[in-house]
Amino acid sequence: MAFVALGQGGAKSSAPVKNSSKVAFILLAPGMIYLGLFFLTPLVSLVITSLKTASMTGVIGMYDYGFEPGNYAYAIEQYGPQVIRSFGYALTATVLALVISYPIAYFIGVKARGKPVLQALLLTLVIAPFFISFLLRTFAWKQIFSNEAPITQFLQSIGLLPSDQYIIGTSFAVIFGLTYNFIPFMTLPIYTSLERLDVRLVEAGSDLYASPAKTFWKVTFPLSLPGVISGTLLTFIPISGDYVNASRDFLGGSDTAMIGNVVEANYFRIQDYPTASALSVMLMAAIVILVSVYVRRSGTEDLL
Amino acid sequence: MKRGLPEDPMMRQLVIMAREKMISRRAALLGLGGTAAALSLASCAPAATTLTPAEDLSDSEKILVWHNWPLYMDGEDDGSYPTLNRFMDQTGIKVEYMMEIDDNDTWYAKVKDQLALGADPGFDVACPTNWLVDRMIGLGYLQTMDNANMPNKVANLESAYLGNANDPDRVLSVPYQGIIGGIVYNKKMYKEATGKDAPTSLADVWAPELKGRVGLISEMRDSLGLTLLSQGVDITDPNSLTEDAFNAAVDFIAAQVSSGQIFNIKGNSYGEDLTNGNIIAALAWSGDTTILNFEVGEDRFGFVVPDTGSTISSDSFVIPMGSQHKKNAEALINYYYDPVNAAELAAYVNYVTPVVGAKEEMLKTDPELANNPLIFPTEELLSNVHAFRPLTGQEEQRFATAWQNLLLGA
Amino acid sequence: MKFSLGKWLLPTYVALTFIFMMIPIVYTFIFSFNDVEKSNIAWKSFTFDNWLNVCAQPEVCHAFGNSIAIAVISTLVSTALGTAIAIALGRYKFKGRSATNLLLFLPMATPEVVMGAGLAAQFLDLGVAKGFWTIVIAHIMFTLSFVVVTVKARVATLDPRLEEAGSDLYANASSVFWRITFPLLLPGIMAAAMLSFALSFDDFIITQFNAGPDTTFPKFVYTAAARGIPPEANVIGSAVFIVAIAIVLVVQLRSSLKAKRLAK
Amino acid sequence: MAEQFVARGQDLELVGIRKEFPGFTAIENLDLKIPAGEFFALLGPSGCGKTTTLRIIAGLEEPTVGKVLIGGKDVTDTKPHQRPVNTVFQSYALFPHMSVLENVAFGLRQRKIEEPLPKATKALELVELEHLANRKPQQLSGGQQQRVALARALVNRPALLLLDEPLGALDLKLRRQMQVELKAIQMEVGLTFLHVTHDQEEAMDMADTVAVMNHGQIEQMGAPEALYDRPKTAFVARFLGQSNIFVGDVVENTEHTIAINVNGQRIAAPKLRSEKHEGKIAIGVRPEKATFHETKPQLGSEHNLVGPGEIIDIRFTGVSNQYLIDVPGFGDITVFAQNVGKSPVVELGAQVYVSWKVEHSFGLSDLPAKADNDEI
Repeated sequence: MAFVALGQGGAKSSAPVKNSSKVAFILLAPGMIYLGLFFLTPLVSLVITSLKTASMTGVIGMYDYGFEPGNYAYAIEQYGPQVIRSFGYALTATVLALVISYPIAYFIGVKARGKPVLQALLLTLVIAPFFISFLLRTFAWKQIFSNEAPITQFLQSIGLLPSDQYIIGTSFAVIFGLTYNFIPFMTLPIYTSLERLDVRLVEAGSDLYASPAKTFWKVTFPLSLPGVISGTLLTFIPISGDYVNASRDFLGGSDTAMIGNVVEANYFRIQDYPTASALSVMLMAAIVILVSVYVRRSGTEDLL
Repeated sequence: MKRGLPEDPMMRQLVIMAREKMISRRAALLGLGGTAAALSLASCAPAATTLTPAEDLSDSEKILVWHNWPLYMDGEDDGSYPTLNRFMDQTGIKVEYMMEIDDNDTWYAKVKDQLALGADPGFDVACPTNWLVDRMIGLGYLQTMDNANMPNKVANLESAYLGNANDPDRVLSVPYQGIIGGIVYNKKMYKEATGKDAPTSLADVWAPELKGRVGLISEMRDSLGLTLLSQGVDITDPNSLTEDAFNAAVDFIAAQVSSGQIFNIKGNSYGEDLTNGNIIAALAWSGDTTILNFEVGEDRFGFVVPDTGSTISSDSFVIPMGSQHKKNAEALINYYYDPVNAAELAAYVNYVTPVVGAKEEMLKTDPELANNPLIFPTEELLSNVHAFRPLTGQEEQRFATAWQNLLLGA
Repeated sequence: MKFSLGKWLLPTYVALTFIFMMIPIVYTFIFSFNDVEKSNIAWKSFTFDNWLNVCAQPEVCHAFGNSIAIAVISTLVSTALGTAIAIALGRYKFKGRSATNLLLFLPMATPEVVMGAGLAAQFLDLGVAKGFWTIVIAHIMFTLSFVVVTVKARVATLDPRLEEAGSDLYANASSVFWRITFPLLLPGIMAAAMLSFALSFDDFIITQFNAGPDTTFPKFVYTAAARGIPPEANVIGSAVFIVAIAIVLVVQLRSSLKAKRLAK
Repeated sequence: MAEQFVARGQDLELVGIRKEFPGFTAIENLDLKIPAGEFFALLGPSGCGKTTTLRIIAGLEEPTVGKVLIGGKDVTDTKPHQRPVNTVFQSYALFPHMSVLENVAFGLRQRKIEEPLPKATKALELVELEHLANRKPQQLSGGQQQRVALARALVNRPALLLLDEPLGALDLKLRRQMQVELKAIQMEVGLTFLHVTHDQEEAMDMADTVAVMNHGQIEQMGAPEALYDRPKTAFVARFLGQSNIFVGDVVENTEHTIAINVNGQRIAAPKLRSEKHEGKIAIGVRPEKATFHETKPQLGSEHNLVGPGEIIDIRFTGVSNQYLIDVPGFGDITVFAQNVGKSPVVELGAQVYVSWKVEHSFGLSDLPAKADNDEI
């Protein structure tokens, strides 16, 4: 989550920590109670809702408290393909974002070092997309890739795209949108860890290994790993729950729906709250498992 | 599973009533509200909480918030709203006109909490589609209007809309526009692709020449209704429109999607796909055709009722329990039941007007439009137009789920 | 990366990627000058009208105003709550530290759709009608952790001796906080507030689940996407972008120039 | 609160202070009294508890047990800002967001004292920094920052000024200069100074009284000269300057003299300068008090003599030469010889005898621990 600490460095002072549980409690209590009430309890509500049964009244959108694990079975059976697709899209987009972002982060963090003005400008460019609505950007891509747009026409005319096929509505378009939207989330944490990288280590590395490629893989990349981990999590997690890019009104089509779209449809269109909740609970569980495995394997415990 | 008459005596009675209503085609297809409302009311009665109308502040607060569909108000394209502005000038009531309803389900999802609590849901009057109106009536979310404040409505409401079992005086919901579902197509591109002038049946839409160039409106009752009709199902009849028939139609559409015949299934944005050429034909709504033509500035699109029949539904004014401006809303409804205003509105939105005398008014200003069967349907056209039968709560849940799962793809 | 050491390859790549990143932004900006009435799809002709009469589409302005109000309120609250937590984490030893860290990390590791649906499920259970304040509640919830992380980084660089020096120099606890701790944390707190504002302003998914009938700018865009986004939305999007970029550039350049001066 | 502030130093008294941290005890049992107006140094190695003591006095830490009295008043339960005490921190702890002048005026403003800025300017004049009043602390050199920190504390005229190794970050030359200035300022303003340091020269140079602290306890306290001349423990003997220490059983206990047997040789100390008179004891001598002889000298009982041993190391330090002599059975003995022109006096590897006057010996109360030996 390092990207938010942008430009503040990560210098850990060896500050003696005050030992006053009382003051700490006063400082922590409001925020933690807030999170308890509006983050933790909702997760419990989600689990409770996911086990509700259809109301005896038969009114759409009404459910009774109960214990119906069948909701989970139904969700898996009915929406298995969308779940798999979500993780597939998320994985692809994360890898693409990593490949695209790393050189940028490297350039800003290492090559542009000592040129604070250039660095500041480039960083501003990286975060610039954050400042224009994510939906407007995605919609812009939709227009750029629309069937009558020059890009589609061009691709069709050179035969790269069959004349009866289009870009919008395909998996390509959705993954493209997801990758584009989350590149800054990948670039910033990698930049932060590369920025702290001691260039002398790289120099020492090239002294010892001679080949720049080897130096990169043996020295630079391992040292930037915390940023890579942070970045991949920051990218993968929101992508796996996104439903804007895959929406039919944006870049998606008939067979691009992701978990988010399923939850949205179940929640807003058919008011099947138990199924929507069961899917959310499963998504949350999958993410928690993934994150903990990932973090344990790569040994970065301090995510904050 | 073939569905016979329900076991429950009350339900049985209601179904019999509903069938009796179908004796007059016209009455049945337009008098949608009552029977459906009765059915859903019966099925959900235990859950309905007793809500009371909010205090009416209309005398002191001359304001009104109106949730409506896009492309549903004259002058909308340039924000001038001539009829609405005239209403504001005449009555001094400031109307905040919001195009909030893009889809019945998503709009309902937004406002249902407030509706259930009888709190202010952010609007004083809205025009959802009849099946959703039925649900809202059944749940007791709506205020009863006062006919005394709506003399125009009493005088000019098309008689076909009267006589509902649950709302005989149409005081819980008042029709705004009727909607016919059919095939919208791009005249030039259709001709180029198929060599024919216009599609005549749904089979034409599924023709290989249109592969990947077909759109579908995401409104279940229209898209599936048209499909069911093309498969010989009587969508007004519970014995014909069974769950099996419904699922077969869903499977049929799913096959069209997976074969790539259907480009996309969307809400109102199908219009965009038509204007930018993504699709050539769509199963969609009559009124949009004229508006799309206006938007592109030429007579590019046409609308046909398929030979197997079209669907029809209506959108109605409703006032939620939480509204504090009922009288203002009634004034608005009364205003739009003035044939002059109704004609002016119909000339723009091109849907089926429920106001008697509007056609006569329009003959004075725009005879060509007045003879447009999509606005003032002929008996002949109406004989081939069908209303989707009312669904019970459980049915609605299952049908809607099947339809949504189709939309979500495999 | 082997090739990146080539003198021109990496800079060229970076430049091209930045151009790529800017495409939809430039597109949105250009189409804010499109002379169309409703669906801003194809280019028609150039006009300044959309910029001059942004509120010609009252829904756009209304949604924008709502978004600003929600972002301001939720930023104020989450920055206050988050700063307190960051100080506690950075300064005090207490039991349950790791549980606290976990509870703060989880919202960042939770997909928005889960948080949105969860909170919505809770409001549903409690029978709370959704609207402006439920959006605010949701936004405070999901921005809080980001504030904590940002301010905590600043707290870590703050020498606790400065606060001790303050209390040694006769400042009581509140004076120490307002005269020393707060001004020194201010850059971090400002960064956190900006981040929180941006996250809140641009949030769509959590908002959609908890908005009820109220609308925000992203929600408006999402809904409008179904029928064509009016050019006024492009105007607001572009204007926000320009203002935000200007602020960030000034802040970034100032701090990097300062760093340069001090390094000398 | 205001009446606590006097323009004159006050007594400080620590009674039975004990401070425990999770896992270890920083201060065992500390009693200490510093009279008003004194320049008092607390000397000890890092980790001995001296900084904790200072923080307890300042109110930045609470003692687990014990009382802090300032001017006879119990301030144990008062907050730091309520105590008439100011600290010059090791890292200076200048507020980076305030100008130098505002830093100095901070305490005055907090106490709502009139005309804070003129008073602060005066304080800056005292440390000769008034020309830098509008700078930010980061723009100052280390020595200048230290003087600002001093001015910031002094301007409040505290009853007690605490100095936490304030010179530690300075280079040698600057440190010497600051030592002189500090001492001069202390004489001028007449406040009570408590100076914490691990630098024995600094402590001896500046303080009226030095307390040597080890393992959370004060081992010995007194005037610098007395402490140096007659250390009472092995730790003090070795921490404050260098010492040669010999351990043996007491073999002679007369009216004036105590003598021990070390490896067959007699080493004596005056009885008045010995802490213990029987059993196994340690006797030490300062290296500069000892001399060496290339041939075995004929000396009386007023001298101690060991040897012969081999010179294994010679270090030239300018004013003197340090010789390390390995005497079998005695370990290494250090001898300083004044550099009087002929240098070195003897060559490496030469066999020499070491002697010193018995009156220069001192008898310790304890035996040197292994660790203490290693420190030398």
